[in-house]
Amino acid sequence: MKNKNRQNRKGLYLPAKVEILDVVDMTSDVKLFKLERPKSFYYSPGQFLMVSVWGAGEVPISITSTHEIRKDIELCIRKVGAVTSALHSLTAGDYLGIRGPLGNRFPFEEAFGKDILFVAGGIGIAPLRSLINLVSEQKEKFGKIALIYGSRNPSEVLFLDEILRWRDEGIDVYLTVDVKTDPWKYSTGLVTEHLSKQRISFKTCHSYICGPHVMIKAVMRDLSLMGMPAENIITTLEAHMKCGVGKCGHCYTDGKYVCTDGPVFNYTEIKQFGMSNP
Amino acid sequence: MAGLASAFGSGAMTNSIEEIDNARVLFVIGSNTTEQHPMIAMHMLDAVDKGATLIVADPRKTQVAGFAQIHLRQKSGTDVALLNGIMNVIIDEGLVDISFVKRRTENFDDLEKIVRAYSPDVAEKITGVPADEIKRVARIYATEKRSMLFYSMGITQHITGVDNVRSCANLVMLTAHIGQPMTGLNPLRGQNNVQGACDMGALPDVYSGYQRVSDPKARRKIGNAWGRKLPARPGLTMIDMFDAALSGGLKAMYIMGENPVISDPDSSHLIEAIKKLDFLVVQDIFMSDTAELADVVLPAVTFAEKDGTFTNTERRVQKIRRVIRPMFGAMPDWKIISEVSKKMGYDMGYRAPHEIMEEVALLTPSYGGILHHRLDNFGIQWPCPDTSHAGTPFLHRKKFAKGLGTFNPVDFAPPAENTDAEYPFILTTGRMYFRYHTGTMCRRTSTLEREEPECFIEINPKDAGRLGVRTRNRVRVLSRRGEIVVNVLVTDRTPEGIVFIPFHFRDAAVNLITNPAVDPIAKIPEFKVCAVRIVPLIPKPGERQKSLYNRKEDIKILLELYEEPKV
Amino acid sequence: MEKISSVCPYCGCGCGLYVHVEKNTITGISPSKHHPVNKGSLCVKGWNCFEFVQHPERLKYPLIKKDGVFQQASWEDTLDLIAANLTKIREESGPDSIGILSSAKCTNEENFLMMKFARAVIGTNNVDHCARL
Amino acid sequence: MKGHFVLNRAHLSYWLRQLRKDADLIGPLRSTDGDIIFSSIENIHDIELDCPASIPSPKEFIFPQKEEMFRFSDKGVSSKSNGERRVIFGVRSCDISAIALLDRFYGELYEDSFYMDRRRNTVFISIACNTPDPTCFCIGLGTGPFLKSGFDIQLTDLGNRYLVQAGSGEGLKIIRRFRHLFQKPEKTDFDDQYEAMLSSQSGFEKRITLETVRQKIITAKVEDSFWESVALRCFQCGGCVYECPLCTCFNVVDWKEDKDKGVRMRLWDTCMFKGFTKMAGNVLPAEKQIMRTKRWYFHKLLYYPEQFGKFGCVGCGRCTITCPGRIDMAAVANKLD
Repeated sequence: MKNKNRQNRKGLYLPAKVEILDVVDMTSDVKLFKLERPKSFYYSPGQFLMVSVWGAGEVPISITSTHEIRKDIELCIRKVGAVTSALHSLTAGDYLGIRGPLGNRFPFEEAFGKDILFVAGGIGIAPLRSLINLVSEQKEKFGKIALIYGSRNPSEVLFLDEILRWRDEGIDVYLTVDVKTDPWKYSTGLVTEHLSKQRISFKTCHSYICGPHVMIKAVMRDLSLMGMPAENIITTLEAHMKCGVGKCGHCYTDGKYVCTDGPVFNYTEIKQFGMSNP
Repeated sequence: MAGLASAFGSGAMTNSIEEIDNARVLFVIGSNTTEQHPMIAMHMLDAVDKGATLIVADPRKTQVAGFAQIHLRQKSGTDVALLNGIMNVIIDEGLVDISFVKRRTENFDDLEKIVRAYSPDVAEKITGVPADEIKRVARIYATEKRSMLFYSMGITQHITGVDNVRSCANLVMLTAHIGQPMTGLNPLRGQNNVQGACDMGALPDVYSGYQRVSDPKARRKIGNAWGRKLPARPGLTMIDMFDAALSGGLKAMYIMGENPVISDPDSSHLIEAIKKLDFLVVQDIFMSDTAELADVVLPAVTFAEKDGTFTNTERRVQKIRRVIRPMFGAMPDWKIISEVSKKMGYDMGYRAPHEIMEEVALLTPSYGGILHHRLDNFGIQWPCPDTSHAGTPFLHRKKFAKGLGTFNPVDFAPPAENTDAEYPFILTTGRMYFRYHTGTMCRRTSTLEREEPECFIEINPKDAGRLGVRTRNRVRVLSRRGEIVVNVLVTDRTPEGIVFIPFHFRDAAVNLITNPAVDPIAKIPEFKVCAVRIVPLIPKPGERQKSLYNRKEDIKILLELYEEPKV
Repeated sequence: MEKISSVCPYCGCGCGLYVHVEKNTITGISPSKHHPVNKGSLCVKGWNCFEFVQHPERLKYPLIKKDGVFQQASWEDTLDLIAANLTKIREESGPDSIGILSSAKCTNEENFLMMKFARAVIGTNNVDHCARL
Repeated sequence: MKGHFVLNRAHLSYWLRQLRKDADLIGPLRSTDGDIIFSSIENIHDIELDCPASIPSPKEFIFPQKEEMFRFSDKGVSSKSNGERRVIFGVRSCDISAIALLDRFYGELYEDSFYMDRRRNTVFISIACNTPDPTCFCIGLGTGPFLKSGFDIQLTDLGNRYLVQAGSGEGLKIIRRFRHLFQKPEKTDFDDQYEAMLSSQSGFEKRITLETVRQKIITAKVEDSFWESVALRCFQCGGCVYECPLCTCFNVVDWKEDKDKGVRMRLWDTCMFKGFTKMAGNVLPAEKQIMRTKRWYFHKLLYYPEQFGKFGCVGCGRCTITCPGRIDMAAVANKLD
């Protein structure tokens, strides 16, 4: 799963300046940024960018768009810290600094001919969307495709129109929320409660998971118990990062750098983490 | 410092930090040493590793208390009763150093009379510390020859601050743990140059070296040197100044390098006072909350842009050196004062800080031999009367500065504010390791800023249970003066009935609610005790709750749910 | 690259340290190994005490408030304004209507000057600092 | 032997003075307070030839505590090169071993341009340690006191003369430029060096083998209670990380000077603080000190060997000197050994 991307050697830490083409409000605290894509910028699902706002700092953001489908770059960003707050104050026509694409990608060639299960929680849908769109382009290469997507409440469901389109295109979609409000017609409860309802063959299926840390852990454990091979349970991790290229040490855990060895890991690798965490 | 001065005749750490390494007993009261004076705690830990006994008296379970063999968790504001209880045992069991008391001290009989009333059982009732523990501490402290006593803001920031310090001094004299190496009464000063500011006479009643303004001889000597007739009446303390400003008696202020709006108690009252001034000058390195209110703000420089000296808590006068040119258009503070003074018709005529130090040496007996060129090898500890003197590692060797040491017996008096049904918790305030004072410097330091970005209130798990709050919940903390909103941190560091808030944060400035009642002599506000009520804040519908999965308790439950079966 | 001996500006321990400087820029801090207080150690504040020194938010020039807004001013004008105002208030309301707050963060020399300024120049004993806090 | 020379002790200062002509010469001095500090050399005779390990480690010359990465403005970013030529004299063997490892860390996979710029313009002249300090334990790690390779230039003090070994092209270059100063070594020179090495090796007070510690950790024979006892004594000063010649972590900070203008800096950071791994929304993956303590030791003892085949410790003893809680690599190793 290693992607020894040796590009951009000279200006390892120098961001490229790109223009914001459009900003779309998704929820009260999530916005979708559409950026101009620089020349010779190729990325794969699962990779991320280091996004700079001058004076505020730099944060890692996973790419939510799909290279093969769009000419721009889409980033789905929730306002949580100083940098993302600064980001949210920008509008179309403003400039950002980006470095990347960084990190490895979701392995999906191994899933050819097999079933695929996507499990997303909250903003965790963003990195998966990149892969889901790519997979749904070539659905014929895979078996059954299912998506379970949990949100806190109906107003925080992201990409709902797109999700409904995926459903129309034949993906099994399960939407669930923690807190139900009218007129929500889908289910409630944690995503884990819906895993066993999937009519897929867990023994050979590949699953891609992204969401809050605890959700990831719980889903991985459950899928493993249901007989899914650990190598097929794949997630992408979030971590504090300053450099994105394996130098600053912030994302380092137990011999692995989330930025260069990940952010995409399978359950076998994840289980090795946590040696220093009692 | 007033308490120490009345007992010994001078107020400073009597002994040196280096001596701690070889002490046998370290009695730390009201000091979170590992966090506030880490390098002193390092010496304490070294001593403990060599077999010394560490006794910590602090309501909170601080890190240094974790290293202690004995941790006394007295109720906030009952230090006098605790110390009197200890002295009661010492007198009762005949552990008093009678020869020292006879030769070097006065007023022992009065002490004995008062302390008699504080049997360990009585002290237990007041302080909550078991009588047996009090006895044990008394015996250990008194019988060991090399016993050092340390205290800090936990002792002084009470309305009984001076009483507390006097009690400490009484204890030290009773057992003759003073005037020798590895003993003494050692106040740990909070800021880098508090000691120096006091030594230099930045106080309303004394000149440099604690020469009283009411003393005609000192006044004449210094007045002659300066060519001016000096006022005899002692001036106003800072808190009095703000009161005077509010009542209109004080028209103008010149504030150098301080941010009283954040650091002082009852800050709303203070802001009102400042707004009443006709003219306010603030001199600082960053725009501060106080500077925002000024008419004129002057850019001063940091420690790295000027020459000068600092005096640390063990009286060590050390040189700081100019490393870089003053940044931007800033000017060293000493130069600004000289310039203002010149404009007002008094030419001070200094060209460099070492020339000022020469004048200090000339006019200040205890700094008589302290000149810049002598300070190269880690400075000199005052008193240093002349240039042939190497400095004084510990004080009061043969006699106290004032001659005989005076016992100042004190009775226990409860804190100014008591808890009641409406305000059931005692709030105590303090510092945090990663923060410094009002944050002017550390907020511009990325590593420090990152650690604790938000203010919090420490609540004991049992109290938290009763209130129905958990870590990261938000609560309103109300006192009789105001209220702030902070995050909860549930921890057993803080005992039941007591809550703790650090004072560094401007967004949740705890000094909006603290009690401005001051010690009648030292004028130190009672930061350590104030009665508060805590009201959990329930998020309004639609307002974003913290993520479900971020809450520790939920995580625990979830993890238990998904625990892998053991094979 | 030079290393200049100095003292930590944070707490009362007074730890000895070296300030590293290169081309008028501070590049780092290191503890003094033989200093009797810190003996080669520093706390986190000491290790990081250089960062704020060259921070761009530092006050860069004197500011005079006009109609509630601070405006950049020259040293000369500012000092004149201070001297004029303090002199006027002293003459109108007496020296004790002026209060001086010195600083526990400034040097001994500066504290001495500030108390000299209060007592000899203004003529008041209203001088204090925040030792109590 | 190739790359080996002899330099008369009397000629050392002449050589250094020549080197100073086109480079900043940095070496160990004794400060007025009696500390050893590495600083630009004004007077060659001020150099302290026989000195204990410096505080901090010489990593500060190639990875400074604070460093400007680039300036930004509305026009974009601009970075200036940090390519000042430097000769750093008097570095110890352990530090040279550390720098060799840093070169791999910063050079492999993605090349850190700031580090490499400085590194390429720096020549280290190290002195093999004839007298180890009480806190040194390089001998058990093969990172000193005498090195066989990995240095630019290594001097061995043989009394009236130095045996000079060139270990890199850069090193050889600055010897060749002053060829008239250097003689060919005789057999006795090598004999004397060998003697000096034996005598140095017998001077170590600490004999620590990190391998046994590593084995113990891998086989889970180290209880968490042990790490808890270590963590309890941590004062959170970060000193062990700041002073470690192998710790590489940094923080990145933007300083806004004006609207749309400013500078991005990097500063040494330390994994000993909970904020180090803090994620968006104040989530703290390593909230407890024990996690951070284990993380540091495991990185150095388990994962460095996995990644580089070497321990993340060179036995310089700096953490021993600097830790106010007296917990350091040597103390931990001693307790586990």
